[in-house]
Amino acid sequence: MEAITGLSYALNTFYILSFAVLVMWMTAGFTMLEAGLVRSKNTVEILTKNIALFSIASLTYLFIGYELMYPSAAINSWWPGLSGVDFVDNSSQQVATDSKLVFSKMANIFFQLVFVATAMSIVSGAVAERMKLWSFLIFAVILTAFIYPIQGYWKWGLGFLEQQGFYDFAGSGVVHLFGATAAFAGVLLLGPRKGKYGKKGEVKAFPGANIPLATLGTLILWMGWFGFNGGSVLKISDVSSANSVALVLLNTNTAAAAGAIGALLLTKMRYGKADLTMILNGALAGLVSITADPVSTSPWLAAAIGLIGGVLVVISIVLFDKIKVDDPVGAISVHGIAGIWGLLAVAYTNSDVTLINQLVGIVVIISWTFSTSFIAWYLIKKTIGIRIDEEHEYRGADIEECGLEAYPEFTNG
Amino acid sequence: MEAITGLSYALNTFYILSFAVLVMWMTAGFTMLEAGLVRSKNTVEILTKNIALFSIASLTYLFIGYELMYPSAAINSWWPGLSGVDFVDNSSQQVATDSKLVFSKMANIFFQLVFVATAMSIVSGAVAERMKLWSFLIFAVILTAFIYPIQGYWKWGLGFLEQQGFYDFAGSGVVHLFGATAAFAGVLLLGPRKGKYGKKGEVKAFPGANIPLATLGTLILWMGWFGFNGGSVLKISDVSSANSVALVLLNTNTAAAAGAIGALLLTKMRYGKADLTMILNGALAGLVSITADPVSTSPWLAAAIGLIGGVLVVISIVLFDKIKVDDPVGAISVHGIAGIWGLLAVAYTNSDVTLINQLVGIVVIISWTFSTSFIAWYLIKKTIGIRIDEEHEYRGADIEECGLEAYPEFTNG
Amino acid sequence: MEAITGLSYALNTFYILSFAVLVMWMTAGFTMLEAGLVRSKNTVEILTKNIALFSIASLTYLFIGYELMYPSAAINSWWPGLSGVDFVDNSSQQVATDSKLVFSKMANIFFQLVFVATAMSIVSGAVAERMKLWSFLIFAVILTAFIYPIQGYWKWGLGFLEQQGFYDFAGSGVVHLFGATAAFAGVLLLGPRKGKYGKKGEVKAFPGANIPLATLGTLILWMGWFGFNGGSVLKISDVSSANSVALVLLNTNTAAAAGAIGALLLTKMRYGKADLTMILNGALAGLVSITADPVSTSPWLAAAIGLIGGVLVVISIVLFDKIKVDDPVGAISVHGIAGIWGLLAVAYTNSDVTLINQLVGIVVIISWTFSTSFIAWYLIKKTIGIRIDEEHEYRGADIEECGLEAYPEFTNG
Amino acid sequence: MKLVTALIKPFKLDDIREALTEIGIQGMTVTEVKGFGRQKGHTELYRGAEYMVDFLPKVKVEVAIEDELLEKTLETLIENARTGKIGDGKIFVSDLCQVIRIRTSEENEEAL
Amino acid sequence: MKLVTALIKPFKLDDIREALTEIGIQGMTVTEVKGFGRQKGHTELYRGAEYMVDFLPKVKVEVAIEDELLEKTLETLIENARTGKIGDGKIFVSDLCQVIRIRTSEENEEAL
Amino acid sequence: MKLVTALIKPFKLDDIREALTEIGIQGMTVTEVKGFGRQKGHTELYRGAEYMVDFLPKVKVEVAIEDELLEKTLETLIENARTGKIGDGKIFVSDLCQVIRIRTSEENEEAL
Ligand SMILES: Nc1ncnc2c1ncn2[C@@H]1O[C@H](COP(=O)(O)OP(=O)(O)O)[C@@H](O)[C@H]1O
Ligand SMILES: Nc1ncnc2c1ncn2[C@@H]1O[C@H](COP(=O)(O)OP(=O)(O)O)[C@@H](O)[C@H]1O
Ligand SMILES: Nc1ncnc2c1ncn2[C@@H]1O[C@H](COP(=O)(O)OP(=O)(O)O)[C@@H](O)[C@H]1O
Repeated sequence: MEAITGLSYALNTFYILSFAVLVMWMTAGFTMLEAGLVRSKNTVEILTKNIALFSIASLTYLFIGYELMYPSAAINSWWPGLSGVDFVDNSSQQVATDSKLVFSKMANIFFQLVFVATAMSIVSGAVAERMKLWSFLIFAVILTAFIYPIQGYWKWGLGFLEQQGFYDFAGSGVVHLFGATAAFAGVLLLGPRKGKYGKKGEVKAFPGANIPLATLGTLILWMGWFGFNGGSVLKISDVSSANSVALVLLNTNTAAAAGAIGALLLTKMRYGKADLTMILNGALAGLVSITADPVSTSPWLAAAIGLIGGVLVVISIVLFDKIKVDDPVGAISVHGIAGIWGLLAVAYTNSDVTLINQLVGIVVIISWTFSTSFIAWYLIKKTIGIRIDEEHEYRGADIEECGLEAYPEFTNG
Repeated sequence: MEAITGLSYALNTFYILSFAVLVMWMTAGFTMLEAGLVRSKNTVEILTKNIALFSIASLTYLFIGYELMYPSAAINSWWPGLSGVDFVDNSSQQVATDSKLVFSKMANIFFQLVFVATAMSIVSGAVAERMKLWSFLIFAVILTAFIYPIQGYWKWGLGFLEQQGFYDFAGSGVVHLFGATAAFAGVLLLGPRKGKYGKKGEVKAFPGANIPLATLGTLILWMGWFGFNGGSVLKISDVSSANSVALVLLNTNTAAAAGAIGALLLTKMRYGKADLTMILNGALAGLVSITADPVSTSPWLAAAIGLIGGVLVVISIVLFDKIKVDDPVGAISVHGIAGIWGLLAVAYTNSDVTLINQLVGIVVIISWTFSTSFIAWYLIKKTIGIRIDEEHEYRGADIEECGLEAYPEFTNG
Repeated sequence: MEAITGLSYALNTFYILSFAVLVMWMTAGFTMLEAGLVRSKNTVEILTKNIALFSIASLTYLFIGYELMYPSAAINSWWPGLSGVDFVDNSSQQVATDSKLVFSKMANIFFQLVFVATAMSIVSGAVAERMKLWSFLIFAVILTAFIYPIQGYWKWGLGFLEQQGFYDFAGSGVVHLFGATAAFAGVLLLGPRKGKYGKKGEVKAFPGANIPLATLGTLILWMGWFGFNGGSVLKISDVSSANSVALVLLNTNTAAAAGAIGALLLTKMRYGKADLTMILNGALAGLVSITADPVSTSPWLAAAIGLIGGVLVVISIVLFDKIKVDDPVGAISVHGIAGIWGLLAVAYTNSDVTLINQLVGIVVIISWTFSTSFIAWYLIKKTIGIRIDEEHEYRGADIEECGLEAYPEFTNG
Repeated sequence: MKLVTALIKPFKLDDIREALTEIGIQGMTVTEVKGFGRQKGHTELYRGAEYMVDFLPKVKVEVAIEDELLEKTLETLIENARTGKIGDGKIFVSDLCQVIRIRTSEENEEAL
Repeated sequence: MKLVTALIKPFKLDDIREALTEIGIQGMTVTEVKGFGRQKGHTELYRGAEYMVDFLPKVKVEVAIEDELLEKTLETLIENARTGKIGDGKIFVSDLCQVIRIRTSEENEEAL
Repeated sequence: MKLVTALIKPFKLDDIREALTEIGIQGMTVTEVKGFGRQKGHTELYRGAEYMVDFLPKVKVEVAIEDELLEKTLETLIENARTGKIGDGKIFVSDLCQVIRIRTSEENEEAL
């Protein structure tokens, strides 16, 4: 019996670790997506931001954030308090006696840690091509060490949002809507890229410099999302858990596919052409939408939820441009709008969940994240500034911030 | 005992899911390979085709194809019939009593689904740079919903090819030769790219625009193939299954390596230089060749089979060009010729398999696939057309079909 | 009980195979990193070298090297002798009776095989842009068949280095320092790239042609390293092994992150800008440093070790340039200097390990590898030559060796 | 006929194209170039090695025009390319002996 | 001596190179450019935002020739570059004062 | 004023820039081009199909100068671009009617 418990523990640990590696791999997805969708003169800077934010998140969340989000002794359901982090894993004895200890604590830390990196990656895309590198990195420290873990505690750390009945299986709200909201606050303070909106109010297109990279990034994200959603079952060692993980993967894939098809059909009907970057956003919107509940919906419903997500994101991107919210990669629409859609859809697909509880969750996440992020961005703006100066924006952030061009041999404009 | 059965089920499910994720990842491989080997003016379109075909395959196969290929009640060994698909997974009770239920049905659907996407990806490369986007997508619907599942049923759904003794472990025939045949029918109706064959019959080179991407794509495929072949053992939970999976991975790697070396040596001897794109094709040909039987051959034989595959593909690519069958990425040679080679080789390496049974399988797959694909392509050609018009072909499919260039900042010719 | 043993065996086998696939994937990482950091005129050749070296390593190590490194009957603790390789896996009976047989032998061969490819990949980067393709490939045969397995035997094959108490968990020495040393010998005989060092001794910058690819390559390596270090635990099927694997992954990630941050802060302080390619090298240096012992250190120590690794590598790269050792991708610093650092650090973090034993290991690895590699390179130089001629070096190795340009459509300088 | 060649900052291209179209110019050719002028470039670091980024990205705009349009063209170019900062660029004017429209074989003024 | 500059459709380059070689021209220089002419470009959509693709990819071919070869060169260029559709391109002819072959320091006609 | 256009081997660019700066030239424009000359290109293989790599990568350097500087400029260019091997390149000299510095509207000699 003990051998079986140990083996189950090992299988679950291996499953969490493998899927955590897939989530870590999403960092490459965001990096390539963003590097493909910005202009080449800002490419090195966005690459640097992404590598650096993942590194920062890895350290701050490990040493501060995790303990905040999963406190050994919380003060109350709103406020976790900050106790010291310890890195002692479950002993064989503990595992043998406590049936809740189904996998390694270190594995859990690693799995949780790559989630916060995802949230921060969302931000980097939205503020691309005009934000100072170091201001961004300071914000990354604040977000990953504090802003994220505290709301994470409310839901996944079993704080008040969990108690109140808010449902968010793998993070449509806690990760995606969260990231989009933090990004939105930044974009408002930052303003649009120079020349993005013409004098007569027209929206100018700034095509991304490397569309194959953006496509690769999306496919990496699609792949990594199997780890993101699949790992969130948090157990695989019996028939019903294994079935759940399998269904989660199938639904995740289905929603992504439907999201891509939704965007493909809409752009074809509306604009006459298949706008690839919108299709990429559509697939991601499908993924974000299903993330709220990939485990209790059927593949049919997953397809419907993804399809609507893919359609919504196209509309949303155009609308945000109309109101001059400049988001070079569509991150706010993909993660924010589709995140809200996914959370609301659960109220219809999952009978245990009510619309009002979902709304409460959405409002709480947005309020907390927007206000704290806005304050953080604001303080940074008032001290060291958040925007590179005009001359450098025209010349590109790369030379100014990193002293290097992405494709130095090509004569780029 | 029940705990052990459950744990075995969980391990097998996890194994199938993990390897299915690797096969899904092959989509990125095909996408990058093809995006690297076409000219830059057709890059966005090929990216769009690949993302869209995977999305289409994900939906059509899920809701139609799977049930056709693995019918709950087949009409006869030729014709599966079409019953409704249901998404109810194995219950714990069923698993406990039925020893054949070794992993989740949803995991199986997902694993099967990514295979059909592979087959369709083969087609996109061969018809690249001149086929209309929407005609291609309509064909993708037909192939993934009907043409593929029916022949899949004949073999893996336990239809007449299986009963007759045709051996095809992981799909050298059912997936690769199949895809190449469908592509071949399309290429015949489509004709070569403008300017590919000169007035005096000479073959003009159209170098691919981004060789690093093509290399990355090949390495992704190489990696994904471990899932493709390794997952096809369909069980890992005991010593002998685990050994089989291990041998499959080792043989798969060996054949790929030998295929690359075969192409490297041949191009060096024949042309004096190491033609990288041929080496990439050689590695893939090694992979396709071993796919027919990676499980009952020794590594020595795997090396021999792969090496011959790599040599054959180089010869085949040159010959197809001689007869003016224009295949920009060599898909017909890699998947078709090496697929046939792999299926025939089994007759020599596996004593349970006869040459005649293998030939029957090859002929059946080619006949069915070629005739149905040809009809489908033909009908599309006669209705909406399959070829972009000459002006747009010179200008590139990207602007016409997708309204976007792959590298908009570079002044491409 | 037998079912449990079988299941454990299956889980361990699956774990080793999955992580071996991740290590194989590191090949793509090295390939992209190097392709991004060389000038575009030498890109196809470096791609070819990487694909070819992996293929060569796959065959030579499989058929010769593995048996040398893990001899069935060693002659003495210095010299393994060369018996014939056999590919018979563990039988169920053996597994049931011998508790040391925890996973498939074929899985082990595959796992070991991808390690030697890593070692050889290190070499290709350091000698890039000026070494002849075929001379490099001949060296790859020698290194992977003989030079690597023999020193591998000394440590992991339980030869004299193991007996003497040298500690190297996953290969900071046996793989990384080894590869760097072989590269160093080659670079000394090869000399710097034309024009790299000016007449007045100044170091000229040759910026890499495609920085997004270099970044992607680094992220792939980061991902693959989880397999490299995580798989080196060689067992996961009980609570304490599972905990070890989890800790290894967490520490690996932490050290990489800290290495990146170290390089980021140092380049910012020293040069005023965030030098992305140095940050990438910093992350890799963090990974190499922790590889010597990711299993008995705490995350705090892992962060410190990685951070110092990241700082050291920046200093080292600059110093090597000062003494005109031209290493286009920084491989000698990343794998050699950080490898030494990692091995020495173990003496402080792991009480079972002594500094003197570590020094002996380092000296043995360097002496053996440098002398044998130097002789091999030297013989190749005196026979077919190792350096492409000046005219071709200016024109680029691609056209001369491979007859193809990486980005043929762009008008590169 | 004259060939007017302007070397400008890349981000000014759109304005210039619009302004030239407005004064009736029907065609132009644009090339991506690297320039070196008073605006000297600056030192950058790559992997610890200092290097001069001597050449800055510029855009070369070539317009073939009738002689009468010269003054107006130059004015328009100057007005729209100027930022007042160093590196605004240069304009070169040279003579053209002959202009042909390939499609119709029309020549000179008619071909413009 | 003359410098003949032709702006052509990219896919015509190969034919033109061959044709020019046949009439005895020994050298030419090719640049990738973007052009804007009668063939106005067209509106595209990127992420829902309309934008003008004003500039189409063209190739600029420059050939320095002796005066006697001018007519033949122009004829050859026109013949091989023409498709009859809009956007076929333009040819500009200008004077060269001096030509030098760097390798030998030969000058003018001898340097061509 | 003259416009001196040199077509050179790419790796010679750095030396040439330095040498020209030393003789007092304050600006130049560089374009990446492909050239075809005596140095004929060569046959390559791509996927078994032979093809002519007709065009070799070259760099075009354009320098606008006062007439007095012409001789010295040509000498400097020749000296620094020459390797003595085929493909060293060509220099073309043509007249400029007018030069303007956009930032200040200075003209001709003053604008150089
Ligand atoms: N003498 C010259 N010959 C050719 N091109 C020149 C010359 N001087 C300047 N240029 C071009 O003009 C661009 C702008 O010149 P610069 O001197 O920096 O501007 P300004 O002096 O007006 O501020 C340069 O980058 C270069 O491309
Ligand atoms: N006035 C001009 N000055 C410079 N280049 C021009 C001019 N007119 C046309 N061109 C070049 O010639 C190309 C073809 O011109 P276009 O007018 O479209 O052809 P056509 O009128 O012969 O159909 C343009 O893309 C542009 O590069
Ligand atoms: N007649 C010409 N017109 C335009 N460019 C030329 C001409 N002849 C040569 N060139 C340019 O000069 C470069 C070098 O010419 P090439 O004849 O190979 O050199 P050389 O004869 O001095 O060895 C060519 O690649 C091309 O760009």
